[in-house]
Amino acid sequence: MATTDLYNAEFMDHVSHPDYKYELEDADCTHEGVNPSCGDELAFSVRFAEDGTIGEAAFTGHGCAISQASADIMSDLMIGKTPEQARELCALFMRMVRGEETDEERLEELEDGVLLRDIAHMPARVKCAELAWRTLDEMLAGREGQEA
Amino acid sequence: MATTDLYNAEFMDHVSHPDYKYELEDADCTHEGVNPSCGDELAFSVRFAEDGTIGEAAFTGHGCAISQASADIMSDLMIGKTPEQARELCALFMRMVRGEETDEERLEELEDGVLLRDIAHMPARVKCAELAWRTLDEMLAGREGQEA
Amino acid sequence: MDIEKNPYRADFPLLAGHPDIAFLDSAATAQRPAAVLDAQRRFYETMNANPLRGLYSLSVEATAAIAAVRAQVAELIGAPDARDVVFTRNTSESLNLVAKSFSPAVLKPGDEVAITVMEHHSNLIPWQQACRAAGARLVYLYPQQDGTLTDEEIAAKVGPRTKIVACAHVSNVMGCELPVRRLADAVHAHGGHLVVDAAQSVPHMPVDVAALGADFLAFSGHKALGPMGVGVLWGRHELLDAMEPMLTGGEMIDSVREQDATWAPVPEKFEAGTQDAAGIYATGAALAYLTETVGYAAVAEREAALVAYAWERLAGLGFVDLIGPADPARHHGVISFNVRGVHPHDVASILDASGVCIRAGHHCAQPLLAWLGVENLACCRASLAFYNDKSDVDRLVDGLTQVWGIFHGND
Amino acid sequence: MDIEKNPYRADFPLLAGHPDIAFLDSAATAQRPAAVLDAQRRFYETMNANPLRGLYSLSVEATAAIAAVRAQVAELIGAPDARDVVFTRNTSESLNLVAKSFSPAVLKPGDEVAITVMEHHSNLIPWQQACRAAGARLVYLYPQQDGTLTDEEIAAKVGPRTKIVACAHVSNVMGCELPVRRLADAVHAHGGHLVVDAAQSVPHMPVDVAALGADFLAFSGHKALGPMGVGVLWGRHELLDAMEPMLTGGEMIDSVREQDATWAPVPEKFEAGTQDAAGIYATGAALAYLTETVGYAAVAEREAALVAYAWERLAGLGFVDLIGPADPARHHGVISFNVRGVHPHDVASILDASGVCIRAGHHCAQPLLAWLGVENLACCRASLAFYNDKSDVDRLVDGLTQVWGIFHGND
Ligand SMILES: Cc1ncc(COP(=O)(O)O)c(C=O)c1O
Ligand SMILES: Cc1ncc(COP(=O)(O)O)c(C=O)c1O
Repeated sequence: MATTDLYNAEFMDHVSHPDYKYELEDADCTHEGVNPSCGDELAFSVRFAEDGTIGEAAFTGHGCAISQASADIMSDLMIGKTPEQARELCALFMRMVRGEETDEERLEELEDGVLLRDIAHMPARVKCAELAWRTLDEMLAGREGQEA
Repeated sequence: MATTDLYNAEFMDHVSHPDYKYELEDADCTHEGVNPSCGDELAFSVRFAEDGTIGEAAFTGHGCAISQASADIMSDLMIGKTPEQARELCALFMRMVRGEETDEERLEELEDGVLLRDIAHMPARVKCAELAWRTLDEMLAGREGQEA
Repeated sequence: MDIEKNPYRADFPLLAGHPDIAFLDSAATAQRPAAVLDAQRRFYETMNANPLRGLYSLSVEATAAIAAVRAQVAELIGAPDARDVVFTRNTSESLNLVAKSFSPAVLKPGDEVAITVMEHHSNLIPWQQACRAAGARLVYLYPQQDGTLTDEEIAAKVGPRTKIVACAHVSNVMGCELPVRRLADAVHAHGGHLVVDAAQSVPHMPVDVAALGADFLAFSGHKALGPMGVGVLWGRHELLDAMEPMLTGGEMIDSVREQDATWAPVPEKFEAGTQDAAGIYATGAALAYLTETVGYAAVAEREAALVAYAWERLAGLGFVDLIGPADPARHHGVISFNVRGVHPHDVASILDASGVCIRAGHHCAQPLLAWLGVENLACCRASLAFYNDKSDVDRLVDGLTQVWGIFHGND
Repeated sequence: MDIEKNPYRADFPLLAGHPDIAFLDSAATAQRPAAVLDAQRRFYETMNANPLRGLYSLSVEATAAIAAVRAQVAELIGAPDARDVVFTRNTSESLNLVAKSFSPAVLKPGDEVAITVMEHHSNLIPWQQACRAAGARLVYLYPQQDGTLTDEEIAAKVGPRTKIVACAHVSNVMGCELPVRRLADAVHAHGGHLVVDAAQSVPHMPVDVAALGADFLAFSGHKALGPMGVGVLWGRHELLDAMEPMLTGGEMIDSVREQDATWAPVPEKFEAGTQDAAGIYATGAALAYLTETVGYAAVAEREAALVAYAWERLAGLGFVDLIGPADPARHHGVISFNVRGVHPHDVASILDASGVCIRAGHHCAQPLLAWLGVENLACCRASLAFYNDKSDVDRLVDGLTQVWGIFHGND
């Protein structure tokens, strides 16, 4: 079983010392996500750069290690990405944790996100891993809707 | 299995040629019994002799062979019995078909009633066999109540 | 189709272990192949845990096993989305759920629910109750004596006031298929909804919710080779989504506070408390055996041959009154009849003595038997499955001859 | 009591077949001894038929088998009459049945239902619903932090307006017994009724409805070594007799006409449709194993020793916060706790990797966890049964040490 592999030093570093867990003062967008059945709560904030890419990303909230590490990893990955690229990465991540995408090369795009690959064998934890990505994806989808 | 033994010539004679299935004109008491789940319906009538014993007994209605034969057998048995004796026989019969009484000697009191002894192995038919006896017992219990 | 040979009997432990039994009561509950009993046991031996809430592997496996059967059922009945398959205890509970949780939202005083007089009590009393609660009227469609529902009858009974039509796909007494599609079109034309009781069709024929035009569909696993204790309710997603749960408690919530609670999404919303996960898993094995190991084509061919043979032999006896369509091809496994002048309970008891198991009584269809004018509100029913063979029918016929002899031998 | 030895493990196929697993989630669902799995299979292999309506021997045997288990359950819980034992799917359905079919007759606007904040959602949401429907108030009894319900609290909350008190016999989170008898006396003094949720007590201790003063009592077979899919509701006869059925359909009627129906007597009135006869039969085998093969005395002694050992070891870890009574003797198999600073879901996932099965989450008791002020509204729960042994506890402790190491190893 791969569970203890999941909770390895690299992963735990995102939990214990998250780089992106703080209140983003001048956020352009903030969006909240919850997993009612787990009690996980997350608020994800983004500031866009002038070229429209994500300039800064941060989150607050509480939850299990998986949801926290996942949020930290995602924040790091998203900086410099256009909203379209970001949403594609969200989709890719969700396919990975549901076991629908296993192609190593494609998964490399997720950078540290692959630390959560074993979630595919832990269906009960998929929701925890997805929370941040689902929240970001909803935020960006909402923004597209507004602009259109 | 004893079922076909049950439907033997003696038993079938009570079904095909019942002696007591007729409308009793000058009845002292008539009481109706039904088995709602089977659709069996029976009306049992009694005329008392001057000494208080059952002088004449008859029934009408419809139902399965077991309920019909049982009514005919019971009618025959009851003639000349006091109400108390009749109720005791009803109780004995019900104990027999429920398998609670197996003592041959006691059961002999039921005369042709013992033809229905195998009902004890056919729990689904107990209600059919009991219908007449339950009806008579209720009638006599009601009469006691009135007199008291 | 060679109905002397029986390639299936050996798969069914009860039948294999009781060569003396002719089991002709599959419409009440089917026999189970060893594959189903093995699956049920395997669940308890290898993944026994309470599904849904556990985070450890056993529980996760149990959850995945149930999800797989949900998907399998969805595919079986042509449901577009496995989430809309709700597990219940039996058809009765499924139909109660619709009557209790869907009706209140659509039934107003003066509205009508239309059902056929051929319905099983489980697709009848819940509508009596729903109509009473809403002040609506329960309207009956009556077939011809052979079970046919005419277009005129449908047009006369399904109209603008009809909010719900509920009908059996196959009658458990008449044995015939009902014109579900025509009922669907009729009720949909007026903006109403169709509830299909597929308890007697799923064991015998492919069922497709889209082709039938069903808005809800119910069936029981135990009549389709599965274990007792598992039923299915499928419903159109937006209808299920808008419904309140019938039962509340563990596993069906999103969050609970002291004075209020919010519900989990469909289907969990309707599955309060610990489900029979092992039974659901074994139901998957049953449906796989039915549709893959045997296959509906073989089921239909074999059952048609058995029914045709039985029909001919019963009709030939001369003292048996057959009920339902005159054409045996219209009977899906079910043949109801009476032995002239003999109470069905006596028929069943005498047949039992020679190991022939049929059912006798009202078959949970008292209004139908009253309408048919059957004496004693009762009849006999022999119901066949693909695991029966010619010898079962022959033993039935011999038994009936014996019954006749006992009752009329000295006439 | 030698908890190193385990004379029971071999009786449980899942445990015997998985020496790598420490199963500590029996409060969710128990493991089943082979005797239970054998019984379930035996039913299908030797008397499989739809009970109640059949007249042939198989069906009669099935009916008799169910009647025997009804009598067995009545004896188990000290019920004076087996007829008052209703079979349901699970505790949740049993409690819904009381809330839906009994409440309407006794609850008027302004009346009160009192429950404890320790209730499982299945003994909580149905009362929210019943109160809403009746315009009644749902009142909570709050224990002390250790689970104790004081006489003052009972006197303050149970009064002349209280028509129903519903409470768990043993809490599935705190692990302690509730003062059921005192609650019975309090509510009876005002003419109200007591509903007991015995889901967590029947697996561990003798339960007697008269001694408890219960008017209704519910439990699940699957937590007491039985198969999933069978629950029990016992009620006082005159109360059951006066209640309307919750579900209607086949097998629960006396007679049905097109526009109305009359009900069969208790208990059939409450058992619509085909029941899980095989499951009920196997539940009989489970209760026989529990109370005769093992016996409540042995169960209690062994569980007490296991809990005491586990309590001491967990307390000794220094980073585990234990929930509920400080005295392990008051815990009936259940130990809830948190690892300081670690989310319970992570604890469960990491333990799972070494084959230790515990449960983490809200345990269907969100109001309790909110009231306890537990972070994330979640905790871990290890629940023990007599078939556990010292090694299971040791593995739990090793696993928790590993969890602590992962989360705080480099602090
Ligand atoms: C105290 C208590 N009540 C009720 C239940 C519900 O039992 P079931 O899921 O079998 O309906 C449980 C078990 O989860 C429980 O622990
Ligand atoms: C047509 C029909 N509907 C409903 C039912 C009820 O099924 P269950 O007893 O499994 O709820 C039956 C079977 O008895 C049936 O034949």
